[in-house]
Amino acid sequence: MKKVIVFATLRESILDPQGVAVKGGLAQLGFTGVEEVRIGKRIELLVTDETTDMMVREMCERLLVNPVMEDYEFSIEEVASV
Amino acid sequence: MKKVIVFATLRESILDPQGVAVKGGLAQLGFTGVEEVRIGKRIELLVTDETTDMMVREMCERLLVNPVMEDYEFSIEEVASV
Amino acid sequence: MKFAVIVFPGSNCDLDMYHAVTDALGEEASYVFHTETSLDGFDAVLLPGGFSYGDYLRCGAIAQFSPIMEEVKRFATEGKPVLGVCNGFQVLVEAGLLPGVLLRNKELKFMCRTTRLKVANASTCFTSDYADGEVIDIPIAHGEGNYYCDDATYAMLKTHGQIAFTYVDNPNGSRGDIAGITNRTGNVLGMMPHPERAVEALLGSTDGLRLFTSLVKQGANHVKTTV
Amino acid sequence: MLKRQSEPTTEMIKEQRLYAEMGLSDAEYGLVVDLLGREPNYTEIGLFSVMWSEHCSYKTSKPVLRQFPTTGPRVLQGPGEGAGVVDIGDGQAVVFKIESHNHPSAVEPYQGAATGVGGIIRDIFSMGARPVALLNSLRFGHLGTANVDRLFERVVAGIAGYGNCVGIPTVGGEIAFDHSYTGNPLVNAMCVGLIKHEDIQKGLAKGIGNSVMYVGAATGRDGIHGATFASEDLGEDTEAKRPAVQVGDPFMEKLLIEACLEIVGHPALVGMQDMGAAGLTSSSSEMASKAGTGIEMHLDDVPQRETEMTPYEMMLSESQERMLLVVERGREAEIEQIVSKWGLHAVHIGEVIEEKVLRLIHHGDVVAEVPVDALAEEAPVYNKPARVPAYYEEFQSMKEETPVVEDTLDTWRKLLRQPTIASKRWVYDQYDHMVQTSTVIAPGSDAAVIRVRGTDKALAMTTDCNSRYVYLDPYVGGQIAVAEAARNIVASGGLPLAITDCLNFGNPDKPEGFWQLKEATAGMAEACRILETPVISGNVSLYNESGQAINPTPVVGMVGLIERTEWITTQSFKQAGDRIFLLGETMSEFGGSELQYMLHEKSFGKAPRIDLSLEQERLTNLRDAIQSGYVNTIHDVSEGGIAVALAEMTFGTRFGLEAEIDLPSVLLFSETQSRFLAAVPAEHADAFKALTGATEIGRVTEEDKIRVKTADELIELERSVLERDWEGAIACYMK
Ligand SMILES: Nc1ncnc2c1ncn2[C@@H]1O[C@H](COP(=O)(O)OP(=O)(O)O)[C@@H](O)[C@H]1O
Ligand SMILES: [Mg+2]
Repeated sequence: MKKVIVFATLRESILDPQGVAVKGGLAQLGFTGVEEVRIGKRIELLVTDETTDMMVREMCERLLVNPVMEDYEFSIEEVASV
Repeated sequence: MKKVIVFATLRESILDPQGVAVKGGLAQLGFTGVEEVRIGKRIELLVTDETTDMMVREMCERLLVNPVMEDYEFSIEEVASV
Repeated sequence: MKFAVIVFPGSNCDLDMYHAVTDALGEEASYVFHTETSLDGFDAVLLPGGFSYGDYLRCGAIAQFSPIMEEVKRFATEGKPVLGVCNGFQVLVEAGLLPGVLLRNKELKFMCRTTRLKVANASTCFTSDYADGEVIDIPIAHGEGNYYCDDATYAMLKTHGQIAFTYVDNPNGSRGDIAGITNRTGNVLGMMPHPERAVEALLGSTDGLRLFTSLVKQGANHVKTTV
Repeated sequence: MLKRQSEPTTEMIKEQRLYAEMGLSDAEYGLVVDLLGREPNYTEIGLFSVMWSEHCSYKTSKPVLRQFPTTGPRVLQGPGEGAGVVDIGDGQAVVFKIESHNHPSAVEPYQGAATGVGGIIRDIFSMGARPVALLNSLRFGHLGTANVDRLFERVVAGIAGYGNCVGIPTVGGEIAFDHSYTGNPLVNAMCVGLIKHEDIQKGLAKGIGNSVMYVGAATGRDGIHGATFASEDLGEDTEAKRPAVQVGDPFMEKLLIEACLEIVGHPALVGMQDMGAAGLTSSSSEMASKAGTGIEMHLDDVPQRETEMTPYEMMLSESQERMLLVVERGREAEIEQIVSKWGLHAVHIGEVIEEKVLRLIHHGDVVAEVPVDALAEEAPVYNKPARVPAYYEEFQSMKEETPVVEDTLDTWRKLLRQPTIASKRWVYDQYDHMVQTSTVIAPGSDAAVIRVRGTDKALAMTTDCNSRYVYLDPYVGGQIAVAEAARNIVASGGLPLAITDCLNFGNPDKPEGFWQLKEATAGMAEACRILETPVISGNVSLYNESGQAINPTPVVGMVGLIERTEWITTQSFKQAGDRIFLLGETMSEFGGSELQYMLHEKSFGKAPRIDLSLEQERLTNLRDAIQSGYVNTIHDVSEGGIAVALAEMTFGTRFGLEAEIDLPSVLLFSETQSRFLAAVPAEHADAFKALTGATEIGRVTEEDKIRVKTADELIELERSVLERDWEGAIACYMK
């Protein structure tokens, strides 16, 4: 088994209303030292050993990530079979 | 400046319908080697240097994460001031 | 009886709550803005539906820190009635006034339709004008109304009669078909369905009105016993 | 920090024809030079390129739009402002408009649709009106292919995501599927608002010295050149030219609505306009141009989301959820006080000036100075050549051909499963159609109905356009689009008041394309005159081609007034024993029909005929019948003919029907126009017949059976079977 972790984050120029709202929420709680908040996704996949980097890349580009708005990166690590 | 990255993931005991749907979507695309998908949040914060680990923990527990449904971890790294 | 309708930034059923109370029920209501800090003079508090703070991060998560929420908590501890509908329910859960959490609907879609609810406990101050087991028509409109709690909490809800309403045809995957729960003392009710949308025949159902009349009766009794 | 390239110089713009990349022709560039009396710099040519895009200037469509009747006794505001306004009595008025977001939705369906909804809402509340309802008109290719399914799913989710969050009920619309939309879906959003006459706002920058204020979201680099992008074909190089996707923030919009509506009526407010296409540029230059003034703007004060934005970027950004206000000098604090209650700020970014120019100041320099009329009024207008397409000649010469239907029952069931005809519940279940607790008729009947709180009145609203008819015969198809909308309003108990329209067409630079536009609008104009529904607002979306041109699709949004809630009528049966009537004769008309498309996967032949005076007479009679209390149910006959309409009248009820229709079975599917079905209590049957001239064809029964005897056969089946076919079809594709 392999564990793949994909991070999808909004591209720079793209507005992140969630992040703005969270920043406001934190400020309301007194955390005024927060300059910026951006919210992205963390997608964890448990895949069979045959799964290659190429395949993960394809999964990202075809389904997991919205290429028009998001950038992504991923990591793969071996895990002991369950 | 410091960059804080918080990962909030749904607790193991909670079914993740979105993960199930994504798994189904991947299977439909022919990626049948995906055993499980879990979707979580990646929250990136840019904070002032005064922000301590304790403060980040508090942000998580009071707002960023709902402990009834989520687990979390975070990392902090120094970044060059802009 | 005087109702407070709390307005958070992003609330959008505040007007519906207000009119349900004033037009259909014939009682008094005032909007109370989230920045206010007092609920003096009110007999009941209504937390309306909507998307407080856009429901960004998690539904109801940011609204729980509004100044008015401290006062709502105090009001609740005094045993006075607090009703949270839809987003209001989500806020109550995030604020810890009710147990559990509301997850995304199991079909992952927003749903707006009239659902059939069973009155699971007709002895609360919100349900006394219904009969136990009665089935009523109340609309839902939510994307995250899938009620979840752990086993211990669920057992506790059942033991103490805290489950007020259940769905007849569970639309969202809620544990135990739960549509609405109260706190242990029964004076805080949170529910995903919108009783305030079912108070006029012209709009299709009046089954929600009795939730409000129950409160008014209870209020009258309360006044009688405390005077 | 990314080092940004310095801007092209005035010479480079000219020599390298950089204006061409922005969508301006050589002649247009020449005209700009003439108007300025010099060569424009980069920012200035940018201003012209967006303001002179089709989307903002209507340079191609202006001549055809002139055909529309735009006035009437009830019209308080016609085209020209954010939205049109129609009097509904008691000092109240209804405000409405429709707008397209086709190109953005093709690129990013969720955000494209969401921001389309956001934009049209701003058009309504910038008039001072409270938005009370949303509708949408959607077109896609065939379901069952991955890309179309994704577009459909994401567009619906985007509409839901935005509308549900801002708390405006999405109460109606239409969706059709045809392969002409495969690469170019249509997403049109309509918003309806209510207003008191005295609150009507205009986007005017009046009063020299008054403050220009900015309220709402900060400006980012998103959507730069969106207006130009919307005015081009979705070609292969679209990818490269694509502006940063605009993300909608419905929460910000909700705050803006509340803040702006609280300002309406405040004596310090002079004018208000939303920043729509071409953002700061269009709002500022239009407000000044309309008022005969100018504006000087200090770009350093514009709230910015990103660092180091250039004047060009700020002026062309199409960031969402922004409004421009003109406020009486010295009273800015009063406005700020209201706005800040909602967590927003009113930021002073400029002043109204006497000189009729838009002057932009950045880092202490004047970076652009352009006459406002040149931007807003003096775009060139083109009378494009029109040519009758060969296909039209061919279709006109075809003989009317009646399709061969072997198995009526099977055809009936199949038709009900066609996604264009099937239940749209899968869609509107995702829309909060009840919020604001005024929705009397939710999606699922001919028109949606919203009551006007505090009165006994209600508003009926619908969007309609059968683009297959428009393709076959633009003139007739244009007439039918208006007539069908009127039918849906009348069938719901309303008096048609006015229309808004969204002209979705292909490339008008092709003479055949322009001919479609010209003919369709001529037909619509004629129908509007006869049916007494002036055009009060609208939108044009041209260049909808990716590979192939879409069917010409002039969507009509219509609003009607129901003076008394007791007149509200729906399409479903109410009680057994009611007599069923058919109003209007049925001919063999299958050109552009759903049956033809189902059998051949294409449309050909002649469009159905329409006689508008006959239409108007029937509409008037039906209204009389409703107001006399004669009818329980009315439904107009549209796609799929009598068969589909009859079945729909039983859906969602526990009733069945028995009917005897003296026609060959196949004509049950004919789409002859101006027909209605009605269910009338037995005691009113004679009166109804006398008033309308309708033919009694059967009665409503208590059984789960639909029994129809035609000239050929007795067709008998269970209603619940038909209903399952119809109800499940779209959900089945979307599993
Ligand atoms: N995109 C949509 N959004 C909301 N409601 C819709 C949409 N599409 C269709 N509906 C609703 O479904 C019902 C049937 O639509 P349609 O078949 O177009 O009706 P008609 O033929 O009478 O114009 C109508 O009530 C309509 O408002
Ligand atoms: Mg109809």
